[in-house]
Amino acid sequence: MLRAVASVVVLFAFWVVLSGFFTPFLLGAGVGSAIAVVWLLHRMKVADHESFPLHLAPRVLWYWPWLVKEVAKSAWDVTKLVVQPSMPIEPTLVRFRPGQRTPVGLCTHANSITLTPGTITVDIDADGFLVHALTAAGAEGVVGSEMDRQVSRFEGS
Amino acid sequence: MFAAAALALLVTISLAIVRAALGPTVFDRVQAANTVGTGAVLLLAVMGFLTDRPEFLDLAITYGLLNLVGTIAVLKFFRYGDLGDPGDSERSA
Amino acid sequence: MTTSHLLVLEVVVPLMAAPLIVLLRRGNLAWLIVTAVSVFMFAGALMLFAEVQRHGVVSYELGSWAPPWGIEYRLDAANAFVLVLLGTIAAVVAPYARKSVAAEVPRDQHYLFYALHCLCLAGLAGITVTGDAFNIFVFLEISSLSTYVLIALGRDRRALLASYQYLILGTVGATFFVIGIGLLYLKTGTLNLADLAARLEDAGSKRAVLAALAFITVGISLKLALFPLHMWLPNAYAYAPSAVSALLAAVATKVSVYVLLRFYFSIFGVGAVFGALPMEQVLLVLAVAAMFVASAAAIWQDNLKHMLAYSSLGQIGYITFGIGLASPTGITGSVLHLLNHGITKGALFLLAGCIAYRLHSVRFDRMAGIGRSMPWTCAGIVVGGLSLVGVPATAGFVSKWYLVLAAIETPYWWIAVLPVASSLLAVAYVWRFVEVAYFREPTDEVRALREAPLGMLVPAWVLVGAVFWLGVDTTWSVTAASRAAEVLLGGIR
Amino acid sequence: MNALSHFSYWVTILLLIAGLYIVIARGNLIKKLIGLSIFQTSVYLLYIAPGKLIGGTAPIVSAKYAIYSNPLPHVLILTAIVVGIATLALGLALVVRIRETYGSIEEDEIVALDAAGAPDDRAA
Amino acid sequence: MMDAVVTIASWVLLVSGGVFCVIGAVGLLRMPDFYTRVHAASITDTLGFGLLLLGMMLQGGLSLITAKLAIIALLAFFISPTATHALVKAGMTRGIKPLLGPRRRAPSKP
Amino acid sequence: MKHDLILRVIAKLVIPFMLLFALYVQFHGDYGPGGGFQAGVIIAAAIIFYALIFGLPTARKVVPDALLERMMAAGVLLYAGVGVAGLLLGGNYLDYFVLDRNPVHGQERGIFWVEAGVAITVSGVMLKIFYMFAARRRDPDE
Amino acid sequence: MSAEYAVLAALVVPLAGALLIVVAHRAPNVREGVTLGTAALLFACVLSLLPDVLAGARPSLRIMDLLPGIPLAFEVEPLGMLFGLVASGLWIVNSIYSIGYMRGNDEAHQTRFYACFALALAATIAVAFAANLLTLFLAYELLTLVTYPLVTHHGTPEAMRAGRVYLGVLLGTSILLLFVAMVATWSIAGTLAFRAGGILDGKIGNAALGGLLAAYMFGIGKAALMPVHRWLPAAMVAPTPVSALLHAVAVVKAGVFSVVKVIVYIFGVGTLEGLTSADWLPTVAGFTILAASIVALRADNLKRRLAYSTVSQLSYVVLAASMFVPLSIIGAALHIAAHAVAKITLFFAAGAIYTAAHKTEVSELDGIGRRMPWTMGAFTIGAISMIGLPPTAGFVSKWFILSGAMTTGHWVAVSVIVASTLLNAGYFLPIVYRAFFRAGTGTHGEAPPPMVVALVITAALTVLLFFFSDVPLALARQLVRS
Ligand code: NA
Ligand code: NA
Repeated sequence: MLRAVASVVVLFAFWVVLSGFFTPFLLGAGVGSAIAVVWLLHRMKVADHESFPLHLAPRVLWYWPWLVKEVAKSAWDVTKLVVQPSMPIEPTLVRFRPGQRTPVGLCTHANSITLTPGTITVDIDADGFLVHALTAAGAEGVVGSEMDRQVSRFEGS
Repeated sequence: MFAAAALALLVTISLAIVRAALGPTVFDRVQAANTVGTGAVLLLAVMGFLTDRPEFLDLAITYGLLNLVGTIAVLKFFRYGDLGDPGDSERSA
Repeated sequence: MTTSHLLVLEVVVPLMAAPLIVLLRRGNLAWLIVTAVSVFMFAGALMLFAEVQRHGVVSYELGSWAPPWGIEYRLDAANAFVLVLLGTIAAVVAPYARKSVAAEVPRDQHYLFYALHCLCLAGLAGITVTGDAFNIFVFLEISSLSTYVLIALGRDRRALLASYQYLILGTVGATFFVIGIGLLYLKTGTLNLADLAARLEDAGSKRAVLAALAFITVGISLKLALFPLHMWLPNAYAYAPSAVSALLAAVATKVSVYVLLRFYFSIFGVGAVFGALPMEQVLLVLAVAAMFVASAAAIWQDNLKHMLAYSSLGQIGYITFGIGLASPTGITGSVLHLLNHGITKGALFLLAGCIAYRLHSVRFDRMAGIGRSMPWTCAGIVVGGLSLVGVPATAGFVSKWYLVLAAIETPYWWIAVLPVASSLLAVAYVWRFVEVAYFREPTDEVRALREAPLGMLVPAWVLVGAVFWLGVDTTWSVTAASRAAEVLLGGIR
Repeated sequence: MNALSHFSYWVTILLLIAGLYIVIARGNLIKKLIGLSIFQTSVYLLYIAPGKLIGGTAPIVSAKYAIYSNPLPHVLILTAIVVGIATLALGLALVVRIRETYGSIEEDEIVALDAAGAPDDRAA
Repeated sequence: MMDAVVTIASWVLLVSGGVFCVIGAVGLLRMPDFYTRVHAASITDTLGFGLLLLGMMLQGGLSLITAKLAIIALLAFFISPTATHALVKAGMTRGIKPLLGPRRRAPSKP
Repeated sequence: MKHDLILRVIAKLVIPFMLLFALYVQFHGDYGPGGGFQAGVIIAAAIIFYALIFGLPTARKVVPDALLERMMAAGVLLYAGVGVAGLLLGGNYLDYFVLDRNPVHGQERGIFWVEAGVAITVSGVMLKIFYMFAARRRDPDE
Repeated sequence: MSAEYAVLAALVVPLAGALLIVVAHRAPNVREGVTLGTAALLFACVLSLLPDVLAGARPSLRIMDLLPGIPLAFEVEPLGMLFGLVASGLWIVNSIYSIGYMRGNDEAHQTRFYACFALALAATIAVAFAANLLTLFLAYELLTLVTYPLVTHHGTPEAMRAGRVYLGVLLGTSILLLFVAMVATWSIAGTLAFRAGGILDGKIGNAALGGLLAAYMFGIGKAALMPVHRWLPAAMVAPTPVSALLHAVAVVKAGVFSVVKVIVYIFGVGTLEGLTSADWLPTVAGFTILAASIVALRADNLKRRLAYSTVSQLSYVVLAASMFVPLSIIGAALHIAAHAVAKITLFFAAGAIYTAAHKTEVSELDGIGRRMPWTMGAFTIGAISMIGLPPTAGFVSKWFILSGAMTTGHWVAVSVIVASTLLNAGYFLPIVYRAFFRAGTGTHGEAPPPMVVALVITAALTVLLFFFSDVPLALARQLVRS
């Protein structure tokens, strides 16, 4: 129930950002919409901790800026590869075990890897992450990386 | 400058279309289409910004969301040959 | 409620009937609704026609927004004429459909069939009455999309590919059309037809306007299956359920002709269309090619519906011929032929459906001697065939008269020989049926056939009667057609 | 802006031609539909691209007529998109059924199958 | 003064964003196989689009427009890697073999 | 695909916002154009997304087939019915000014219901189409 | 009964007859009775109009507008009167003959046969009485269509082929040329009414008039001007009564009748007289006369010989009309009647020979005159009329035509007529010679009595028309005077 109320609140906040109007009708519609959506989510059985990982919200504030910096660095590296006429790449597949345990944590780590140009999480299975990297260095970089630690911190383990 | 940005986006889209045409695998094409789609989202945003009409940004968001669903659908189709498969038979993570 | 509300109801009633049918989901009830809707459309069309005769124009503002801000529905002598054709065919096809659909469409899809039928009617009515260019596109697509499904409901497996091919080419056509509209909109900032006409008057032959003209021409030509953009038509007509074939052949292409006429003569104006581009020559050449190539192809078809479909292509050539002549007489001929051929082909496809109903085939080699087992059906086909040839006292003669007259009135009068020469090909394909039906020994299969049920025969013969009537008493049709031509040429006032 | 609208104009034409080419040249029914969608996309671009349109300040041919607020172009685009999606969906549905019936989605193969005349011409 | 700085900064962001977009697209064409192309496309998706959005946000100031641009950015942030992952995973599942190991001269056809 | 962890997590995260965004678009239709249609598409897309990740049978339990057809029809009827209401109240078809004593309110009310009809129909149609395709297996060797 | 009703009756009676024939299809005797009754009634109706027409009245009937300004209307003028009388009168005789022929040969589809026959007569009367070109055209086309089932009566591949030629040539010429000419006439003159003196006078130039004339002359394919004559020999596959009435009287005469009507009432004799662009017409007609005669000379099949004889004789009418002088026009009108009675006699005889002896070739006719004296006697009378010798109708008409040609100095025409007379003699007299002066084998007698009666009647008429030619002559003179 509490989760439902929190979800309604979050969705309503989203509504307000989108709307920019504060007429009674539209605010009422916003509340109604948020409730309706939560009801439908309930029907879909997806209204669980995975869909609204609200507890992580504050940690986003330091994780995301760090990630943006990483992404920018990698993007610059890959850019250099692309524009070089010889394109000195060395595609590599690497498998490793990440440090996270929760689905949200794993997902964050995997997506962070993928978001970073030069590396892609191909698969997640019982043996860990399978990552495709554009260079051998990039492949080495994902194993036991700083990112792994940052995400684990973010996950709260 | 917005013109430059828009131009760059159009060039990006065009190049992606070339890749879509070249293929060779269907996944290359999907990737290219995805790039076209996100490019279009940005283009819409630029247009909306340019003309000071937030509706265009709504359109961009809409397009972005649809692009995601579309891409996933296509991938699922080519991966399983079926859009409705619950995937129970699949080896799980 | 005034008559002008009828104008919008011509579209809204079938449009609302479609979802209603889906909600009810009962085949028989659906048929009843379709029939009621069609009769309503017919009666409404007649009343509106009378109103237009009295007052010249019936205009209706959707949502009470005055044009050009809102969408306007607008009926004048030209589209009132088309609306009457639509209403007539609808009112005839609906009763016919009951038996025919029961035989040709799986039971659980009856409600779907009727819902789409209504939707198609709504689309066609919408194209006819709307005074907004983009609205034409919307209704064109509503009717087309429902048509694609209706065709695919045919029980022959080839209906699927036919529907697909029509979908591809129909969409290309509609897209060309909407590009043309877009160019006009860019140029003038309006979509209201009357407004467009007024603004383009001053446009002269600017490049964008000419491009728009070209796009619209190609787009509509695809929709009306003008040679050589006709590839979709024969199979679509041949493999669709019989009621759909009749509806398509009788009105769908005709409504597209109306759109072309409207754009050419009322909106772009004769000067722009025929002055700036050699449209005259292009249209005449294509028309003549259609008349000859398609009619010749009709001779070699081995099934009745295919033959009729190719014949339609040839007859569309006649209509285009009149448009290409671009004179009041020529347009009168085109408009007349639009009606006359619509009625004739409607009758013929309904009757072909009667044969399909009994024989489960319309192949000539299985129809030997069928004139004896199904005398009324075959007699009707012969009458319709004579109208295709243009034999006097049939509807086809009257329109041919005006087309030839229009050709003779031009400086290159000798082209008058072309349409009549091509009607000799019509003799050939019509006679093919006559010989098969009457002068071959019937097989045991054919001998065992009974005449088609009255529920199908009577509607078909209503149209056969109309073929006679329009061929003998031309006062109504010719007056209405010449007034339509006048209105079209006069621009939208 | 001029260069941009010119560019988008050319992209429109490119899409138009490319789409049409695919529709005509490909025998695969799905590819044809994709071509068709590309072709239709050119329309959306046509209605969006020239910035002139947006804001209801469409140029008019003659000064005689006052500018009034046009129906917004995005309504038109949106409608065109709806139509495009509906068409595509219907087309795909047809292809699915064609595949189930013929076991192929290559146009020439299907035509050949029909020419072979597997089922009798029932009903035609 | 402040305005001028913001304007110039946003211009720089827009132009460089555009450049990265194109570079990503070029990579999409140049890279030798499906998987490497996906990497190239990431440049467009991240740096290219990010800079463009940032440039626009700078111009937009504190407004509804900026809020919506931020939503678009967030959307991209979540969606882009997800789509990429799904794509690559599908490719792998359907048996598209990655080219592995060093290569200096990219063959044009993988 | 529900066993694909990334997709599952992201889907759960995105679907609620998608749905809410759809409703936002729906209710702001009169400030920007075409609200109902976009809303319908987005709602349908959200549910399609759900079906893609969690399987068609699951989605069918949430939004059954029969509901879809009714939605399609009801939406169109709603749309057209608003128009007829205008007609019955003495105006022209689609005349919303007559829907309330205050014409502006009448207009708003009319558009609201029309957009609602559009949204319902569009989402119904799109889902119907999706169900139709999703229910058919593709040949594995293609 | 007022004249207007008589006109209406003349049109309705055969239609109603056709309907009754279909209704009575199970009772052959009733069916044939209906045919005879209808024929008699029709003749009575037509005959009742004669006094009025002779007195100068023009009974007319306007039904409705077919096209704005062009009504479906009928008006009985002298030429139409003459044609109507000939056609309806000979139908009675022909019906008697048909009964004998159809039963004697055990033909199938007799109901269709009689019904189409009645319809054909309705169309013929409509052609005869048409008040304007459009009405005439309508009736003309109708005549083609309803006679098609008669031509293809036997349904054999040969018959079907012949039917295609029949339909192709007749519909082809009428649609391609006659129709266009008619529309052009409307476009030029603004009317299509048959008017004394024509409707085109002074409205277009010499060349255009010539072109239009050509379109009409070849467009009226039923007049069988070469090269559009092919349908006529082809139609000979039909049962002989069809060949007799339709392809010696109704259909072909509808053709030359239309030619005369067009020349007299559309162009106007005065308009065409001295028109250089019309000079070709006598030449073509003359060529047709000679060429068809030569073909007839070489034909062994009797009906084929008769058919080419018809082609040749029809061009007499065209030739006569194309001299554009009163005397020859009178000759043309008379020849329509004269040739009708004579040619029907010849066909009757051919049918009787076929029925009685199953012979179709001229070379098989040795000595047949002795076994079938009545038949061959009648044949001889018909042949004499064809050659144009007294005391037969053919002499009268040929006399007028020849006089016309001489007064205008049409020496080519004169020599054509003379040459063709010799040719006619060349292909008819050998038959008579064979029949009566060669020995033959065979045990058969005459054909069934109805046939013999019929051919005796027509032979008698051929002779009677020589002695009592005042009615046709009076009508023909009126035609010229008006
Ligand atoms: Na990456
Ligand atoms: Na990426």
